[in-house]
Amino acid sequence: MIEKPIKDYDKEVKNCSCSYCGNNCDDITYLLKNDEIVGVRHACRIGASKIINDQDQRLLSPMIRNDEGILEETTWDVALDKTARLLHNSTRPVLYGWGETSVEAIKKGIKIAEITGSVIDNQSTICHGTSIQAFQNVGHPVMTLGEVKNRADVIVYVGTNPMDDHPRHLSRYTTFPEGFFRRNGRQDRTIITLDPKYTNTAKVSDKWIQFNMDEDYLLFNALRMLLKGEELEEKEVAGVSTQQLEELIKIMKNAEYGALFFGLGVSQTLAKQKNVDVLIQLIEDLNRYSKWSMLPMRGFFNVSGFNIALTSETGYPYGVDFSRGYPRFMVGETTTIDLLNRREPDFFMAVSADPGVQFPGYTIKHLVNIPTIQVDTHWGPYTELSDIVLPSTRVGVETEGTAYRMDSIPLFMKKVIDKPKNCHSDEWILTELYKRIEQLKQEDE
Amino acid sequence: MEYILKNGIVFDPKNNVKGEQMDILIKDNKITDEVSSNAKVLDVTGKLVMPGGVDLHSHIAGPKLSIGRLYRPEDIRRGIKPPSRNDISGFEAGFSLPTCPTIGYRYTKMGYTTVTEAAVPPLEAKHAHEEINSIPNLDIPTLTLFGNNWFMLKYVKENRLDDLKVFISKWLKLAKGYGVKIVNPCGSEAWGWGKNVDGLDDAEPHWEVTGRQVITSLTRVNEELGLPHSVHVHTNDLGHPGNYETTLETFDCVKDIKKNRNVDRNQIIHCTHVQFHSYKGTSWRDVSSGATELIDYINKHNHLTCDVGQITFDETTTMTADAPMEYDLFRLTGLKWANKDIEVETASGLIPAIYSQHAPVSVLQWAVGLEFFMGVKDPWKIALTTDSPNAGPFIRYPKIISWLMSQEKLQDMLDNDVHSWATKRTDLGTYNREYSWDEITVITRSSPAKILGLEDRGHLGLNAKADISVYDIDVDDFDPTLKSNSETIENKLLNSKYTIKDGEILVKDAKIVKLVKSNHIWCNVKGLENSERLLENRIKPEFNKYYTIKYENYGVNDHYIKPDTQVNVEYMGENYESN
Amino acid sequence: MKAINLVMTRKNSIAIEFDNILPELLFDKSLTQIQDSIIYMGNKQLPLSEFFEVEIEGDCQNSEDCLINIEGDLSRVKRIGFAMNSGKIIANSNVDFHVGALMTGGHITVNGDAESYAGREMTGGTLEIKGNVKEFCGSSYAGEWRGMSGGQIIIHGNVGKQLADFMLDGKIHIRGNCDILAGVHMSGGFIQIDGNVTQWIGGQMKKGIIVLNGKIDSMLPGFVFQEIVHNPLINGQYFIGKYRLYSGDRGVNGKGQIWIKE
Amino acid sequence: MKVIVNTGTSIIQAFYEKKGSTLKNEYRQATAVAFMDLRDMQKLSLKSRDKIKIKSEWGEVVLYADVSYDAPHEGIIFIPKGPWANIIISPETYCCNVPTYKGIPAEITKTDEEVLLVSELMNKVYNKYNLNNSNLSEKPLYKKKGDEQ
Repeated sequence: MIEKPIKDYDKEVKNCSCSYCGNNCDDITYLLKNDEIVGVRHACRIGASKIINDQDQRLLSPMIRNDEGILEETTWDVALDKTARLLHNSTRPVLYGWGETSVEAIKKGIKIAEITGSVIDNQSTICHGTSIQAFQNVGHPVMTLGEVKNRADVIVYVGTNPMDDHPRHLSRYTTFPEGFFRRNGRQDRTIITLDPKYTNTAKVSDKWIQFNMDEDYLLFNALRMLLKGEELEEKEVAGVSTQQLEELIKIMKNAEYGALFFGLGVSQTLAKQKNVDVLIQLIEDLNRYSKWSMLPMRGFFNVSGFNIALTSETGYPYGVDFSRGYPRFMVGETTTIDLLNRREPDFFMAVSADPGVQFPGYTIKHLVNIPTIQVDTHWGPYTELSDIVLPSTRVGVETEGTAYRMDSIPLFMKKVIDKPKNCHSDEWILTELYKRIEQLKQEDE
Repeated sequence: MEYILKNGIVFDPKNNVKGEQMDILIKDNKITDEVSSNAKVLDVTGKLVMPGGVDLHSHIAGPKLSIGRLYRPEDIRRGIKPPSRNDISGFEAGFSLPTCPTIGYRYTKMGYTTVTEAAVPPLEAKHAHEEINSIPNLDIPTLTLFGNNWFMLKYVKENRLDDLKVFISKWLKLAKGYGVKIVNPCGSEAWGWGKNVDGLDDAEPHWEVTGRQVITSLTRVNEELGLPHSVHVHTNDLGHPGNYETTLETFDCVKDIKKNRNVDRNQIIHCTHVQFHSYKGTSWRDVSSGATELIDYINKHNHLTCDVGQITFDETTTMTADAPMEYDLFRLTGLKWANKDIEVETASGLIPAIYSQHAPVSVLQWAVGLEFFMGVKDPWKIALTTDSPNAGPFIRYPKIISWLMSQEKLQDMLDNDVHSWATKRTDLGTYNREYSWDEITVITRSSPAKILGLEDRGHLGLNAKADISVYDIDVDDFDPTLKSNSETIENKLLNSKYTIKDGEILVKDAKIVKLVKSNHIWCNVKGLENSERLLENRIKPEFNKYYTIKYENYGVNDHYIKPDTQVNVEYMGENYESN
Repeated sequence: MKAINLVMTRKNSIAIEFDNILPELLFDKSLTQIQDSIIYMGNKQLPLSEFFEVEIEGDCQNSEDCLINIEGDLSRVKRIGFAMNSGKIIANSNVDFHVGALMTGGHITVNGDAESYAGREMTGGTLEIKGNVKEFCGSSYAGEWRGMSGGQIIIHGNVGKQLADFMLDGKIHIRGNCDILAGVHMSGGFIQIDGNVTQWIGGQMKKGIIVLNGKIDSMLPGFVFQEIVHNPLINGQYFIGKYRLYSGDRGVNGKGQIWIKE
Repeated sequence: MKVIVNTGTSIIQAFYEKKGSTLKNEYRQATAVAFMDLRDMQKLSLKSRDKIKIKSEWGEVVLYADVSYDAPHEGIIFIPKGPWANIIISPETYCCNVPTYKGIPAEITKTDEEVLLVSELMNKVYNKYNLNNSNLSEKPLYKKKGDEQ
């Protein structure tokens, strides 16, 4: 996996935005030869793999399953008409995905959900949805990443491993770079990782605190008490010695600017949103003594953009049910996994997302019984379960569009190379679908 | 398209029309004095006709709204209204935090055509403009936050006002902003360390710059550039008992700065939501109104204007770039707190607020706001706002108007509805003023348009923008001073008979009949392009070091602001009015 | 007394919503009007008669004297008694989401299990469930910090996670066991649990009372043991036996009480 | 042997997933792996890349076994998220919309069965189109337009 420096290129395009994770690094240089991307500078390994991707696995033409169950190439008109009819005739449709497309496409998707009475949901439903629930219940003290770079002297990572999942987080935003008030970069900062696992992030931290899995709620509760100056009777909480906790809270309390990042290790474990809930309250309390902010480590490059676009349009961040013509949001009821587990949906479309990679097997089993549509760029597990495949283009490479970073900073992503001939952007596909559904609705009246 | 708006009772204060029955002629998007025989007649005989409403300070787009909606689903639920069958608008959602389309629907139905988004951090300006694209039917200028920007602080500290001038000129272009907004200058930067500044002369600990320096420097630069709007200031110490002194000092600190010769407005500083800045006392226990002193100052001076930020007794959401104040509120109420610090530029905070007519502090705040309406003699110095949604959502403007027009209604509230602090701790009970329709037109149309420097609206003169609202009120047969009519006023003003914008009928008989894309209004200074390029080259290395996005990806691309109105300003060097 | 008897004739995997089937909406309606009541199924709206056979017995003058009796497999019927204010509903089966949520008065009996969200943000009335209940029973809806504020919930079986989030007032009686995070953010009201609790009861609790007659594995560190009381009088009621009183949660300077039977 | 399974992202799995190579062997090699405590491997006399069958309440799947350097906990194994891990994780959300990706009780045994490629796995487990597994491979299977009917 060691890549040699690329020398054979004829064009550089600078300041491109990466389309991998919620870091949305916007300092990427694409190296082109004959209008193909042959190299990438500044990106991490995963980012680079997304930008120079596997072309022999690309979805290149619309396809529909034939009688033998084999996908067969067809025309856009046939595939779009069929999709529109299926969606129009369904009672409990679910439109899922959206984490890896542009806000412009997402907005079209929301319009389709509205006119068809669908549920529209994104990857928050399997990742930080629980964090959003906690924000809704107790508060939302966040920052942009530059605040951390410029000010933070204490940085805490909880239940997240950015060294693997958001590879440039430490080097570009938090730990290593020089900041306005942290001229010596790494030396001016204390990095603490709380994780049951000895992760690669723990390995580069000043302190690793290992706690028992599924006891996050207990741990943060104890920390709040210590912050209040209360004493703990217990010698050990969640597998961590009280002394270690006292030291931790002392560091946090004395920080000039503290930043806490948390990941799925917090939002997906036993107490789910209540883990985040009490963690938020810890941060709120810390602001009495010092300055603290927090941020969830969002995964896909535009998962945050979906939440923002959906709140702008409907008021709710994810899992919005339009079945009555107006938005409803009910965690556990109008959210994708729950609906599929209950075997309710009678239509399922995934846009720029692969449920085959992301959903539990039990959940996926319902996709066997209902019409399934894939709108994506690459062949994947979900293609193997899709009745209709609509090949799309890559945002930030072949298509321009807006994305929001994990800290909600908007970025406009460039189009650098041409799309494969018979692929279309998500925005185009959804606009075409919308038109066809409108047509069907008019015919009904 | 041509229209004759026939026989309405017209209020056009700028052109001295005070309730005359007359026809308004519209050709395309302008008011005209001649139309062809093809013109369509809209019979509005006897009905109340005003220029389209202008809101000079509201929070309708951008990151604060997004955070608010994301973390207050209970507010979204409260404002849910299914789409109606005989209206082309869709569903509504949100009460104090309406969704983008809902904002457009509600303002249009109230007869408003121009609404200012009052606080946009340049780093997230794309977001604000993207949201504006989802709000239908309005003209929207955005004010760009500068009051805690590091480049600004540096230039002020080093007294490099020439650089500051070029910086503002360039940054308005990047953010596609209309004017300069200052929020708790230096205080929001101090919040980067969990601190605040105390008053106008308390220096920010790192930068060693004071609010006074920031406000005076930006006012000087604003006037040198000749921007259509003056600096728009949210003064230090918002919401703290005793803050009226800071407010008074702020009013006074710019009075010797000369106004640019080319601008239409009278003021060089606009102080926003003064209600929140007008408290005497040392704590919420001994707090009382400081409005009388401030009103007196406003009445005696012409270099400033204000809007009120009137409390409306609702459960709403406060949101401001004054983040340390929001944390104070969180300490006070314990309700869920949201905060967002934005690198190099600003901070912001949010918290739900419950203003109750039984709670002494809410009632004091309510009465202070009304004191300004009652006490400021010249309505051209004041504008009706609720700092929506901070003191109340904008859909309460009609309710406020019903209070202003009826002493009987107001007295009844003082006697029967509200806590006694309204009369014991403020001077509200000493006023005896009733607003006329003419004065209402001034504070909701003409004055905000003039303060903003948008000369083409807020009036119905020849060639004015054809933005007109008509309400189903028979002016000559309707007594707005009667308490029994106050609900009617509210209902009629909430649901216009016609809202016409750019010569197009958007609302007819309280139903939205047309949806158009909102217009982004921004300010483009011409004549400094070379200096801007030089400054840009100097700034870039620093920018790329301290921001976390590249300078090249910072500005708002043109496609985010379609359609737009570019207000061009020719830079002419120092060009001041003589005193 | 008027009884409206509904017998399910068609079951769907897509859940239906029963918002419109309330005593206060139907007590003065004729048979056909009731049959035509709108039921929501996904993005469709259908008359009640598509799913239920309707029969009326007796008559009444006001909704208090109206009983709605529902038979059949109701495990995909959501919002039974949602926001109900008076009268009586008996559901003779398992029921789906939101039974009795936002109710302000009246009486609901479920002769079976209930899905999540039973009795959420209730302000009055009685909700009695004979079987088990899933998550968020008696809790507040997303974002709302003012949870259940009145009425009572009686559960004969076990309850799932996050019982009575943000409870302000009212009474909840659980005869069975209770999963994690009961009474989190509670700031008033009374919860009695006769069975066992795994852990994390009363986290971030400010006020209110929880009585636990069964066992608990461990208490959160925020709760401090106060005293042992014999036959204590709690919330106007005597509890027989030796009870350990804890107070907390100290993390929020809370004054909540948790009584645990020895 | 009884174990607790955690799933999550791994950098190599993410690399091939984002690259769009999920049908290929390299994705299988990176993703269909149970990272185990060395002591647990010894108990089952497993060498790196030996195959194990893992079975939970929700299903069973064959994976490669490998040594973990991050989770030195006996009885706990880590599987990168993906189509293989999905089969055994719990769909239960407890009304919080997120399924249970971590802390799944399961049982592992050594096996000689093959670790399937994505296309084979999806067909075998879900069997939506009743295809013949021998036709499936690393290469997408589809009919081009104009191919003989």
